[in-house]
Amino acid sequence: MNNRLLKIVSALAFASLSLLVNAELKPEPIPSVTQLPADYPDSWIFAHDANFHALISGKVAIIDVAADTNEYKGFVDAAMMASFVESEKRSKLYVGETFYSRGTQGDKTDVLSIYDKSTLLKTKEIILPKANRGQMVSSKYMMQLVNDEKYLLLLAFTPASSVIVIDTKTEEIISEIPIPGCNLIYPAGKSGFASLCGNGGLKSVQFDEKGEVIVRYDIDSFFSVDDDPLFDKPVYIGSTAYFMSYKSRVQPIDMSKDRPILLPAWSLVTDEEMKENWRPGGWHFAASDNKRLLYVVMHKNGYNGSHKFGGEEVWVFNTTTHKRVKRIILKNNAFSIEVTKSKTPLLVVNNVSMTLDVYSVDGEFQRNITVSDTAMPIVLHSGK
Amino acid sequence: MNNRLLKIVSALAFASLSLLVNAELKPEPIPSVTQLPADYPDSWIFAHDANFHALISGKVAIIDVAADTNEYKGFVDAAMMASFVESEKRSKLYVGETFYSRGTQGDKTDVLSIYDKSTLLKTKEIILPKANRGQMVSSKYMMQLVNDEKYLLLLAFTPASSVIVIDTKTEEIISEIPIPGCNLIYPAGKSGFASLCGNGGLKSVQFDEKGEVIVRYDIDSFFSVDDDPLFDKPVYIGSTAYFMSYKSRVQPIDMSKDRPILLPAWSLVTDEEMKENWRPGGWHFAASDNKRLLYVVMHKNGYNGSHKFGGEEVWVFNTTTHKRVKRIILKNNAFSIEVTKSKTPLLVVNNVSMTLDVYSVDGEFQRNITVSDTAMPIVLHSGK
Amino acid sequence: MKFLEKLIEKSSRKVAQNTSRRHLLTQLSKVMIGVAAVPLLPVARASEGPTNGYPGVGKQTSGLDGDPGDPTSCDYWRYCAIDGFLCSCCGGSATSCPPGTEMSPITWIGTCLNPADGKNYIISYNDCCGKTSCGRCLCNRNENDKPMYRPQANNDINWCLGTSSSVYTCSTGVLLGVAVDE
Amino acid sequence: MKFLEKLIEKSSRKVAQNTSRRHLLTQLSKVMIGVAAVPLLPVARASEGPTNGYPGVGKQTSGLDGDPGDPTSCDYWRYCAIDGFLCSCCGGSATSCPPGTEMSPITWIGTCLNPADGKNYIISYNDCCGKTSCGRCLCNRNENDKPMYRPQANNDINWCLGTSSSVYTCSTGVLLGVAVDE
Repeated sequence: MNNRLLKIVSALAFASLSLLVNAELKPEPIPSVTQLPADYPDSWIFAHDANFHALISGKVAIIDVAADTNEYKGFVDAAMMASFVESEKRSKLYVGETFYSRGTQGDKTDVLSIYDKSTLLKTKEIILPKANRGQMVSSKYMMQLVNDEKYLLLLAFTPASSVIVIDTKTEEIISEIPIPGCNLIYPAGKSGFASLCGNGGLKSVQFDEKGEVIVRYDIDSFFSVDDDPLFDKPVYIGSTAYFMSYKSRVQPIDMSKDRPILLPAWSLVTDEEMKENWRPGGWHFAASDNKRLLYVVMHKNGYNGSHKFGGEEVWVFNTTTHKRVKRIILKNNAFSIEVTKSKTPLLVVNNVSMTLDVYSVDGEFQRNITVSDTAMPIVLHSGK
Repeated sequence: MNNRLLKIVSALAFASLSLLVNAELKPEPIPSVTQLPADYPDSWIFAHDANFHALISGKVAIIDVAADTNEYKGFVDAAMMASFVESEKRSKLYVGETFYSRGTQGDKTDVLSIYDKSTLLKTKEIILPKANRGQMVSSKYMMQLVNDEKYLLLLAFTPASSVIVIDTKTEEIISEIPIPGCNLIYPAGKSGFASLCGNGGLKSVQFDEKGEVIVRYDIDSFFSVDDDPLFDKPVYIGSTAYFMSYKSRVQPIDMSKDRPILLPAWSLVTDEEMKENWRPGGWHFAASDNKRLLYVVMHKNGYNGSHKFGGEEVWVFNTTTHKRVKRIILKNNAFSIEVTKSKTPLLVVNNVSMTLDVYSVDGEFQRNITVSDTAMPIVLHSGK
Repeated sequence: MKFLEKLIEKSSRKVAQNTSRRHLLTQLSKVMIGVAAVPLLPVARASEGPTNGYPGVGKQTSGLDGDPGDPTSCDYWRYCAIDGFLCSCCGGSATSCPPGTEMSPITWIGTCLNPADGKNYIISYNDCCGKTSCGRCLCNRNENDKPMYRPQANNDINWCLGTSSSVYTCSTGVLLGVAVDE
Repeated sequence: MKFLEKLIEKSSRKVAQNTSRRHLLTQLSKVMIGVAAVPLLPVARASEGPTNGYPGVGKQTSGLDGDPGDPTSCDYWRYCAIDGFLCSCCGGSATSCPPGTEMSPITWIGTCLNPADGKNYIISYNDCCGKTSCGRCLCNRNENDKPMYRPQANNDINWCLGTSSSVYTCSTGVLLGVAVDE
């Protein structure tokens, strides 16, 4: 029976039922709570609303950016400049957050909250005994899973910086690794991470099952923080981290081995574009797709201080040839972007009005999604 | 020396200093925190931002509605559908609020937070042992000071309703008075209160120094909740509470004695206005000034369900003659209003865009004040 | 929940966005402007035509025969006395809470006319509780809403009572049956 | 504090409010509309002229000779690397915290040019802490702002460190002295 026929038949059935028993809508069950699949479809993303207007009440919303209906799947709370990462392997969501016993005052409790992806219920919380979780404008590199999700690394900042190592199986803290003079967490090697340092250098460590450092490398200054700093938000393509500078340099770093390897630098801009001061910028202003392409939000007429204002175009680069392969002129200026890992990847733009514009990767506008009326969804995480 | 001359002289002094020592701006002290006077000027009001977009992060802002500069004086937090009242006598601010140990989850703590008006620092909190504070869209009648501010009365609702009595001198809870079938707190008599009841009646009690009920009156149903309910937000002029109904009746109740006395009802509208369905409405949609005038937000074409949408005009009534003496056509529709107790009273309108429009009581627009970019300042309290 | 509230509608907000944006783009070179939140408090909704939901929110249907309209629109017939964020926009539905929240067991009741069959139905506006405000599709309608002294017919009370957390997230409109007094 | 952020400006927002309001009032009978928050994220502020502060916020002066501009405007010279709500709009001033908050003892440092005397001054962007976000005059400028791996020159870090609460309320710009390297 085709669909149309089915509709007619059921309409007739309904009509006759109506005649017979004066059909009414049926009472509905209370309570009723929706659940999600344990494995999320690959068009779902996580939109982290940092909520500057009420920092103690941030959230991470789960959104199907490919959907025209039921696009909003749910959310978890994420308080006070929280950090967030999804676990694919354990079907969990991790939120690093901070609470006070009286909202904004009283006793402080820093926790890693762990949620089940299907129920979005908290299954466990790990209290950070030193209450030293780093609070920054939310960044992906404040919290990372490494070694096939065996360890969760969480940034501490007091302003002394360190990395807290949590075993994802036992859900216990196993160590804390100081990273003096350096900051943020870039996965590196089999079981370790690298951090960028204030002198323009890089530190990297590998740790063992007790979270103790077994390998350490310090790479001397390789860029000028004063003249042309690397943004602290690289894009990983495979195990290569593509760092970009304020003035459009690309510094790829091979993070596959214990010792990070600086790969040859290249530029996002031609000489002419350089003269027009085309520059990258925004918050999480760059992303990659499943074809190893690099997507970067660019703005014209850049200047000292323009690096966090977003941009009017997304440029797409082949990371092997270093050629720009696409230039997407946006409907609304971008602040942060992400590309889904789906078969038909979608480019998701957190625009400067703080709603989401969804495009095909060829730049064709698909739809706009509001995360909430006052949301500031400045970090977008594609599903894994 | 007149002002102008002074300015010229100091400008010259500065210029010569500049020539001599290459004058520079001087280093400024750290830390520095502003304080407020213990007695607030009478043009200051309290704007309660219920913050529906993040209920756990509401606030009460202190605003000088007569000022064109430095109009925002500070704020206190007010979490989760808080209640608020100012104490003139003790120079304190009281906030009834609710916290969870993990923001939105965990252990619940209901408190009365007490702030010093000068420092806006919390001087004490009283924990409500039953954690039964009523949570409603914030209303002035969830918390009141009575008996010359000797007692603070705080509404509990579970949904069983009761009134918690707190001694403002000892800052301790002394009793809890059940008000079954009734709700809200309307000061009545020397040391008591009245509540409206679901049957259209009124209950009133007087209590002693132990908070024990010594006088109780139950007034039978005197209006139809189904056909034309009284709004639960009357305006007090002296000790008379002016209740208004959805369909524009005014029911004054003399609350000066132990036993509330129903005074003759009258109407806000003429027969013609009634036909046009002019009705009162909004949230705290009515106020009074120091001339015993009653200000009411009115809307045309009212209907079943229009009573909380605010209105396009404010009508001002002489409460003795029952005549309308002014009709103020607003720049922006009003949701809530207040009139300052200052010598030159000002009409403050929380407009439907959720910013404050300030008018003279003759309806001349003075200024617009933003409470915050996302604020919903739905309750305005004039200073006492 | 049921705080009195602002209505945000797709059609009108879109107008606002487009208007202000275009206007400003011509006025302020290089300055991008967007309208993050355009609250609406209709004084008299009666005179309006049907609305089209909220901007940036996909339309839905309940999937039930005889249940017309869009559960993500404030004009959906079941919402005649609702006050709060619509759970249908928040990961739940008109009758179900978003994942990770808890549905309040007690609540207030409205009576709404289903335009499909002309019957009045009893609607239970159960709140969903335990996460922060959803923030999408804030909707307030007050048909037969009574003041707080008649709680069971009032939408200003936080009905996250009897739940493990009293923090309000969003509101549903669950059908209990046909109203008998009609 | 120093989250990257949106700039809201009086002039532009006023335009937006008036435009959208007028437009809508003619389009949607009986529906009032207002613009509660119009965020701005300028892509290139350099090309703009002077701004005029935020809508619904009164202008101020610092009262100091040789300290030009409006401390409630994002364009005030001291704010060249600020990120957050301006304490001058929140009950404090450009150099003082609002009542009931606590000024962070450590923070990040910027260097800003005073147009009155042509000197570069060292500005300390001390955060005020212990109450919720002020929510007025959100301002972000990033002159010489460096990434988070150089914290002392970064405005994305919550500098409510060493205070009894780490909850961020608003930001000041306190003058420490003339920059020597100019």
